[in-house]
Amino acid sequence: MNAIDPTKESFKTLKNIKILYFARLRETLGLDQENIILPENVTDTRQLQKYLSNKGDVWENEFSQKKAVRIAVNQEVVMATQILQDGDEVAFFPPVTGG
Amino acid sequence: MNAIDPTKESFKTLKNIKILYFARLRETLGLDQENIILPENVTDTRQLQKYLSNKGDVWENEFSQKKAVRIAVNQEVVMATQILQDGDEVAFFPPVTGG
Amino acid sequence: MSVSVQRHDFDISAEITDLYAGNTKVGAIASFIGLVRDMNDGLNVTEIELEHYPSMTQKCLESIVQQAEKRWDLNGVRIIHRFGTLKPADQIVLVIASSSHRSDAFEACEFLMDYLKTQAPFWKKESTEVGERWVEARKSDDEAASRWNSS
Amino acid sequence: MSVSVQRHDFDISAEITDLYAGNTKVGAIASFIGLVRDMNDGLNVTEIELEHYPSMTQKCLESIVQQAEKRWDLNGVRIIHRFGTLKPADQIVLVIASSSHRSDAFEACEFLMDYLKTQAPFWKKESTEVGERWVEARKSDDEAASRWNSS
Repeated sequence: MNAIDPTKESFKTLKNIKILYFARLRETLGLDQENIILPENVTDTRQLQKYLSNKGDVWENEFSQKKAVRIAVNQEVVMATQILQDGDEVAFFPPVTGG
Repeated sequence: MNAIDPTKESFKTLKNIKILYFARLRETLGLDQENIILPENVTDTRQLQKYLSNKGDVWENEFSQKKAVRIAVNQEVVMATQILQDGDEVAFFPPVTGG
Repeated sequence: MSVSVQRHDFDISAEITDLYAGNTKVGAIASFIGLVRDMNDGLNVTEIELEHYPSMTQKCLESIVQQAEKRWDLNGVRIIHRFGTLKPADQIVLVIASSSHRSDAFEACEFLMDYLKTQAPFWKKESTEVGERWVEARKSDDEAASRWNSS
Repeated sequence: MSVSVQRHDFDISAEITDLYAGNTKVGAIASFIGLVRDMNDGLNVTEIELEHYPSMTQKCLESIVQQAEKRWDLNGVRIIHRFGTLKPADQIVLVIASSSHRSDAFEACEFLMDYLKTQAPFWKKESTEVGERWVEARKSDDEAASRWNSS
């Protein structure tokens, strides 16, 4: 699905994504959402987690797999690693506790 | 439990019981309840069924085991044959269909 | 515990409110409503007549509730069963079970319905396009009730 | 199918009436209400804050309903889940499943709750006597949801 737009060949690796943080993550990170341009070496959800973990401190604490974090891409939970596309909405949150 | 009242020794085998009929039985027998004195040879629910069946016609039809009939003694369903006591309330009815 | 056998209709909201009012231990309320359907065993039903055995019905339902209260951790149980003449879409029966825990409430509610269906002395007579008939007991109801013996 | 995610309260009678109104095929309505309890994991709870992920919540609940409609013969399904600030004894969630048959209604209602509990993006934060805390997910909820995979 890595569609290449021929009119923008020089930007083909630029992917804008929106990241949302919920519940405990939103509070400990002090952030509910941000828009980022993915670095070239970050192409999937697993690499994105590692990238966020590398920001250190609370980020490392939340994203270094010590804590259970669920990931949704475009409002659907992804169980396995998923390739990220330009325009994706990625959400990180703890296991749900509704109902 | 065949308690004998010493003050009424001569009536010791006389047992008055009340019989109730519900639903299909009430309709086909044309009777919703009756009080009877049990004949000496009728001492339990099975014998009572046979006794009623012997009345013939619709009685035989309902009580000769061709149709499913449930029996309650004093408002509790009895699964096995039960000895009848003076004053018992015996009910005959089809399998229940409430709810 | 609260069991009612009545001719008149009921309101589930009012019953639920009565059942848990003020009890902040209750986390889960499972309920069931049985309704008259306009079709049964291939025939259109215009009306049903529900007969019961008054002196036995109340005792029987209370005994079923006691069995549920022994098996599950319940805060409250409510059963209402109507009798008399009912029409399609009319409410027949209401069962509510409340608990601190969802699985207890669900299981107790289903158990209560299964036992009520096979033990409580009610009989339905249907008015159909081809006349009146007594509803036959269903084997599937006996099977539903019997699964609680093994679990 | 009807799914609502809302701040305001709900009335189960009104929802049930809306769901089956006029449908005389419905014979069975199973429902569940989840309430805020005043105690959780050993601490008194004075208030909870329910956060959710708006653009995902609706989609997720609709997908759960579709799964239930595939598995069981249902006439109607209704889910309401509240968010915002709630107090003990407040209603949190309502699930209703109606069917011609009792077992379909019961199973679907329980399935919907199990899936909602483990999949819908809601998070509870409790205010307790010793401060605020996020509620931890329960293993028992995962187990409850997973039993539907094998049956």
